[in-house]
Amino acid sequence: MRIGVFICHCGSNIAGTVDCPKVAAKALTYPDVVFSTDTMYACSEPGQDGIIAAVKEQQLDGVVVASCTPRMHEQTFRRAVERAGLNRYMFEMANIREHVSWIGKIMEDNTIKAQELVRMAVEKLRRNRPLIPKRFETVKRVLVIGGGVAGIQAALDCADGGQEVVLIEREQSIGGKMAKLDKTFPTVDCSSCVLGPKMVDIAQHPKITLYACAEVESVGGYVGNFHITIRRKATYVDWNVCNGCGLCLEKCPSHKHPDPFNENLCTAPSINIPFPQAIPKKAAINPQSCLKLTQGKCGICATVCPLKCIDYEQKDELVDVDVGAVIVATGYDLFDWHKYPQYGQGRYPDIITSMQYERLLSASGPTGGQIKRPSDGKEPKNIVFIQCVGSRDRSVDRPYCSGFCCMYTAKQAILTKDHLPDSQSFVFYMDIRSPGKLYDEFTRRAMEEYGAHYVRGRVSMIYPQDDKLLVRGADTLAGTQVEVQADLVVLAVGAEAAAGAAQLGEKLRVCPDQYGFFVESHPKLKPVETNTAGVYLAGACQGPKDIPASVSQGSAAAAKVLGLLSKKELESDPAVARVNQPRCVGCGKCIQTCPFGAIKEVADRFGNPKAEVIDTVCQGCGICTVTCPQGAIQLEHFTDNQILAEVQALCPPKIFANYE
Amino acid sequence: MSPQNIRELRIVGFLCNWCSYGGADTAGVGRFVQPTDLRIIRVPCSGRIDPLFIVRAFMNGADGVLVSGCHPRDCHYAEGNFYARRRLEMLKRFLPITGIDNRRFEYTWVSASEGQRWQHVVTEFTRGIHTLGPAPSFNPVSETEWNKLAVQASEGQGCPCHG
Amino acid sequence: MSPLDDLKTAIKSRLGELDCVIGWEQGYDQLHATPLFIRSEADLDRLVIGPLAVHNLATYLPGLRGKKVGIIVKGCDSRSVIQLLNENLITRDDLVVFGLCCSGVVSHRKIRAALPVDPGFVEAVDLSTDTLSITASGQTTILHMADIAADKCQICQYPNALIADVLVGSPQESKVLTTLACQEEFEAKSEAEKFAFWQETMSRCIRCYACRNACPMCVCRDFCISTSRDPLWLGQENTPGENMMFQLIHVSHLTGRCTECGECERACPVDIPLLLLRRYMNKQVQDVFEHRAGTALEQTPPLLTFKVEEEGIKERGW
Amino acid sequence: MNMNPYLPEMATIVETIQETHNIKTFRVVLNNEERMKNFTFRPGQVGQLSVFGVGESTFVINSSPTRMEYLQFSVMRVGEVTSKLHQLQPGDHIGVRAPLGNSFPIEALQGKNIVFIGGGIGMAPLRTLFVYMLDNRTSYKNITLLYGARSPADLTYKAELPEWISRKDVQTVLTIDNPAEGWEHQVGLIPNVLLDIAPKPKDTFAITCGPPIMIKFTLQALKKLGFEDENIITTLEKRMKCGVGICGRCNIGTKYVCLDGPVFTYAQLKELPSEL
Amino acid sequence: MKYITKKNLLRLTEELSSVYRVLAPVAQGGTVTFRRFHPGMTLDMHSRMAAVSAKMATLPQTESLLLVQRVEENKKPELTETLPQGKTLVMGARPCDARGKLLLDPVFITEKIRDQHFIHRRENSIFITLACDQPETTCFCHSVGSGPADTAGSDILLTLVGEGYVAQAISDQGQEIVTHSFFEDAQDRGQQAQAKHGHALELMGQAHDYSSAPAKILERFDDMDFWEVQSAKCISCGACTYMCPTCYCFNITDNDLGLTSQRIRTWDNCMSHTFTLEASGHNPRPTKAHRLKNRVGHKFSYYPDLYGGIMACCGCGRCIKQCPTGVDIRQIVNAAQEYAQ
Repeated sequence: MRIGVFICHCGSNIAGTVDCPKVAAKALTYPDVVFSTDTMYACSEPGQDGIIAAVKEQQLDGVVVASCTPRMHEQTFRRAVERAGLNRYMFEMANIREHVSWIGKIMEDNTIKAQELVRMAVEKLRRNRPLIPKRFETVKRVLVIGGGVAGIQAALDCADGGQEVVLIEREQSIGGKMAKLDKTFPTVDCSSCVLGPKMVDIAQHPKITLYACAEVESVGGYVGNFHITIRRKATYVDWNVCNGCGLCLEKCPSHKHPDPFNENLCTAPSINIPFPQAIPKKAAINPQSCLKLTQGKCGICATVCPLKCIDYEQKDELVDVDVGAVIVATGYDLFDWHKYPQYGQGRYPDIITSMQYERLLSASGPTGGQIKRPSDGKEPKNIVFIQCVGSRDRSVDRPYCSGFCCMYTAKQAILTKDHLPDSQSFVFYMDIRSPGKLYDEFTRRAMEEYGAHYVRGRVSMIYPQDDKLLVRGADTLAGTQVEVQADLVVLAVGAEAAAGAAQLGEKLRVCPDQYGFFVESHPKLKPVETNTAGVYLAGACQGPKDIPASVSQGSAAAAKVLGLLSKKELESDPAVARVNQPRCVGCGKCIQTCPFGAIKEVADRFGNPKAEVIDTVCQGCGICTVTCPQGAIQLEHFTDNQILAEVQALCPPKIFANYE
Repeated sequence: MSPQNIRELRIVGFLCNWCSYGGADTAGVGRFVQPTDLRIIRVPCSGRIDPLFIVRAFMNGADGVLVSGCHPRDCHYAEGNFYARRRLEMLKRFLPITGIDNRRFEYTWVSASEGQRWQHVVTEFTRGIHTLGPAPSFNPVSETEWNKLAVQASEGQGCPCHG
Repeated sequence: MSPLDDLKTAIKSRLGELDCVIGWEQGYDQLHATPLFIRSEADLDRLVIGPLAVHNLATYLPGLRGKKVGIIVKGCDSRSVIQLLNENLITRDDLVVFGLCCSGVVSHRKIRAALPVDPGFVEAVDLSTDTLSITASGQTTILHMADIAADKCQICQYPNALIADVLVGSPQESKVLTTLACQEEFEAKSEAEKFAFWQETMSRCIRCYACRNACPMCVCRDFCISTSRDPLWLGQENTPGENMMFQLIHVSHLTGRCTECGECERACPVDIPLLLLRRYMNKQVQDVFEHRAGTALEQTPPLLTFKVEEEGIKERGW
Repeated sequence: MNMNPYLPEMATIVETIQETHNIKTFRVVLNNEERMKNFTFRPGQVGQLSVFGVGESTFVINSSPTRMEYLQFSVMRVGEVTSKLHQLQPGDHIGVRAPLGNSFPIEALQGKNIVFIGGGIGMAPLRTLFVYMLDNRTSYKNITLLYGARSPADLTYKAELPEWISRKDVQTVLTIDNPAEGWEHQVGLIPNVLLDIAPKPKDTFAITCGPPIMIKFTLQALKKLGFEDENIITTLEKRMKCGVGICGRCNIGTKYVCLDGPVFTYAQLKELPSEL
Repeated sequence: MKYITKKNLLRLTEELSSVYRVLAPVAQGGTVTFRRFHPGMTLDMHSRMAAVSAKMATLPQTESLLLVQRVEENKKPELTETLPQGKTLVMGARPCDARGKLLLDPVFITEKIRDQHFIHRRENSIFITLACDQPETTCFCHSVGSGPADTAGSDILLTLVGEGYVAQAISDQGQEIVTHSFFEDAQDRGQQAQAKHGHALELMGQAHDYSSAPAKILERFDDMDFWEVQSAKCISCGACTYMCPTCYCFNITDNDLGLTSQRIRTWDNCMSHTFTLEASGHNPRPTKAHRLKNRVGHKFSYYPDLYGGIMACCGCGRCIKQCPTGVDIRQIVNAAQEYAQ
């Protein structure tokens, strides 16, 4: 075997604390290494060309690159060696940047460590063998989970791209958070006017199947061939028949349940259509409050329904769909501000969230667009907005910035002035974060044209004084205490991971980050991919985002899916488990432990039971390899011998000249 | 193999690709300075880590072995770390009977975002191994040690059940 | 009728449908039994049971897969049969189990230690209920069964076959659950002492793999990773380190599967106390998973399954 | 030989030929020029090739003693050593222990008709004798070569086949199991083609090597054609380690393939216990 | 004839251990094995026959055949022959051990092949043998041409008389050793020793006649039913072969240590499936019946056929005594000899 070794300086990122030429010189003494050099940027075009040239000139049949983490550039270099005519698995990487040069200060130690990591990679490579991927067909259908604006955009783009789409939404209507908004920043155009047509497109698109009141029950299969089971929750209304006439809503005698669409500012009937523009526009019964379902009496809706589509006996229904790709667009939840003691924890009705305020502003909201404070219905005069409620605050484990609160607060201050010209808005803020197109101009308008009074500082206390709320805080710019007598306090609550994201993540094998948002494959280069092939992210489920960003990501995810499904066949990763049949005793332990059902029992030509791996289902975790006591099932590219060679390179056994 | 740096001990790490290897990368990206003793072997999943790899490392003279995978429930392969936890726990508990100090072996969970946690784990573990010092070699390393072993053996300070 | 006669009658009635029935007969001297493969009624005459019938015959079962066989098992042996069934390594339908109610077997090592001369010189053996009288080199020694019983018998929890198509003899009582003094004594040693002990002990191992091949749960047998090149886990050189590595492979592969029948230790021609390792591992399995291999059908070996929340495993914080 | 029988000589690969998808031919020369110059062997003898760190494996020397620029071995990739061998390139070093074992009875064959019947990789041991006879053509009477493989792609020594076919002083018959596009030679299983050619048994030795199933039916065909057991010669393959008749692997009863073989007449084989 | 007290024998052993690599029976953990002896250790010559034979004196369980080191500059592998060094002395071998050693000679040293490693050890080893007082139930050395006081292969034969040993020098090297001042004249103890020898042989009873075994075993070669019955209780381990003084089958493996690799020779076990397993997966001895046939056949048929009728067995009985399942090679050979259609 002829191995070439390339030690990357990564500018000074590596060379600053690792003696790269020395590492390269040492590598030349390793077994089977016939060529070794150091290079400024191995990943750059000249760097890759150098590798390709060396492969050809030196007739290399294996390449080791010592540079950054393989999680960054393994694919890059694999493609490079492939261009040079080698199999992509005849390549190994030694991570001497993230694991060496960036974490160790002493050049000598780093250099030795780099040498050993290269040695390890060489020993692994010596035991590699070319692996050829298998090809398989894909299902031309996409599942989009979540019908917020990101999911809507992704679904429409996929459908317009010619793929069938199944869109599922947990709530009764698609639209998500955006449907609740009055206006959007920085254009101050009507949210439902922007979103509404898109929602209608979803309903009307021939390639889109929409399931509202539905959730993912289970996920099987793999990229190109996922098997999804969807749970359609009982709505007690036959949606095939219901035409959304709304008669039942009017007649429903049970009206006491808070209306979640209106952020619990008012109540809703027990059979309801959440808002006039709802898609699908179908009624559904809330089983918690319906008198018929809770107490067994009433049944008025069934009587009044002209289409007789009420069905109190309806059960959840499971629907199976096969899809080739999945887009996760499950959005976010708003931070629960009750965690803060200083905001009264719900004792004062006139402290509301920004989303509740949106509903007060909205013409289709509970007040018909009149700003009335919840306690007494009076129009407020002094309105205090408090930013960063549940953002940038370690004390509540939300150290991140939710990104959009500065902007919507500015928007709400502007709208307040529009609605109530005599009002005065106060905004308590930490910093103004407005780095978008026309965003900073917008916040300035709020201050300068609409006279919102911005106070840089945090609010320490709110307590009632007569029928007002006394808001006490600091003005850190002036260095003084500030007190404002507010009629209404609006908390600009931040975003947090959606409830249920963790469970969905488990099913889809997408990891949540420490705050519960889904982790993308690479923060810069693969922002919509996940570590599970065929599963993509769109919108705020990946991290807080405003509307334009969510829509962009929806389109980006759709583009990824369209790219994936545009191929007639996909290649399976050949780094999967392989059974050495003569060694297999057919005990089935591997079958028992495989999380993917990727191993089946077959009979050999003598009728003995043997294990066999289904290549396309195997994900390459290697649980089976450890389970098999006789080492008969080996994970390709991570075989026992390959890993043992690495162990041995690090912990070399002693040679005895004499064993007696 | 280069002569071993005296200041360093031989510590082998087995890290799953998706979480802990990423966590170690994150620590690198964050320039979180760590002791340099540890050498990391990348495996796809902690479920790929055969406890015998660790035993092999010890028998070949490793002073410490550190395993890290995704936090329970966060396994990229759904269940790998659950199996790993059982296997590794049994190894950890078993080691004392062999005379290998089981403080030389640890397993833990570090996610791809937990760069600081990784720095902490590496620093603490390395410190622990340095406290324990170099591991004894199972095979006698010199003629004198072979002799000592033979004499010891004949004195039969053997098993309590067999005299 | 004695249990032996009962047993012979039972076997006789089933022999026709079976390839063979595995039992014991007298071996090369009166002190030693040896496995007997009963294929005819004539063979049946040679059948013996009792404290000298030490072998766990379940070891033979995986190798006889596909044949219909009968097997005589003691309580401890029956655990191996159950474990093999649980691991799908043998087929219940192909098996007829003749279970014994066992009052314990001897340890040949203890006999050797107790006799004034090597038992290789044995001339006559006389067996009574609780004594064994051995004449060797002209000297007769009377040994009490309690003193020469195998370690496993002194703490036996399962004297009666747990699985049997035919159970003979009168059921015996389980011993009080306790640990062996020698085990405790060894475990109490310091790490350095234990390390040194294994170093010196493994230096006399000849890696003949008798421990492995005698083990009823070592079913890889011909494809054991200790003699393969792919995977290459073990060098062939006979050093204490590689010998120990082999034992650790053995223990590791038996985690949660070992039925503690003691065949490994009994088979060892150089008397390595292998059960020190096995018992300790089994104790850990018991502590963490509350699992004892081969005590019930339909058990899953603990390493082939998991719980999301492991009550038995305490996560160490950092 | 009064030297250490386990000590290989260092040799360098000078050329490799990828014969089929899993057969590769290696041409090697001993590093010690003197030794290479004085190296002698008889057709049929084998050599142990070492890939250091991996192990040794036995292969017949399939070059002819009449052409000593290099020693040639053809290796089918089946196990650890052969896989590593396949990774080697010209310039790489291996160890060679050769010659080992017995050889074809070239003296007894003089003045006789010879029929070679080779299948697949079994052509390797025949090649050495075949080339040897071509180089000493006058010492032998009619020479027939019947060489078959599963498909044209599975034929080894493709570079030499045209020359063999074109030679007037030997009859070369090639066959493949199933018809293939562009194939101009025979189609059919070797034993059947052999019966078609029907060589006369008188004064004729049949020399055959190939996969066991082919050997079995070829022997039947030869018997049908009237060949005597003593006039049928074949070579055996066994797992060998020491190559010098000690380690205890390759014996069939009292015969050690590495020492008493690999060349046996059918008559000798019949004497041996059946443990192949 | 000389005489040496037990105490002096220990002192002699200690002294010899500075010149020789001394292998001596040592008790450890309830067993007795031959081990490298160092001053400070105690001998256990009598309690029982050592579990493992003294075979390792001439054929160690592991020995380095060669080292291959890659030179850094040109990467050319360079071979180093690792021939054994020094001299070995076996103290307290039994006559069967000494005879076992002799049986390897015609295999390792032939006209064509001379195994240098073996020859070096063979020429540089001394056996001080202890005559047996009494046979164990598994002993049958007298049936294979040896006996409890066989001197073949020994340099000195010791016989326990009183609190010491009568020492009979057999070879020149033995003669040289008994000139040491630890030895005194045996006087009439010589006769006592002779008497003991006779008595021990008497105790062994009638010898079995194995002369028909080679032919009879070969007759059974293709009778797999016979071998399956005979091998039924065998568990295919290597205890018998590794204990045996005359089993010499070995394996050669390479250890790849990167820049260096080592080729070692280790005892191998013909009862193991992997012994004859070929890379293709084919195995000419696929079952334990095939393998036991080869083992028994080798000792009682092939070897005697090749080497003038001598059985490749010294009758020590270790394979019987140490077999985990009590497989008795005597019974198997008998069965073949007495086989009736």
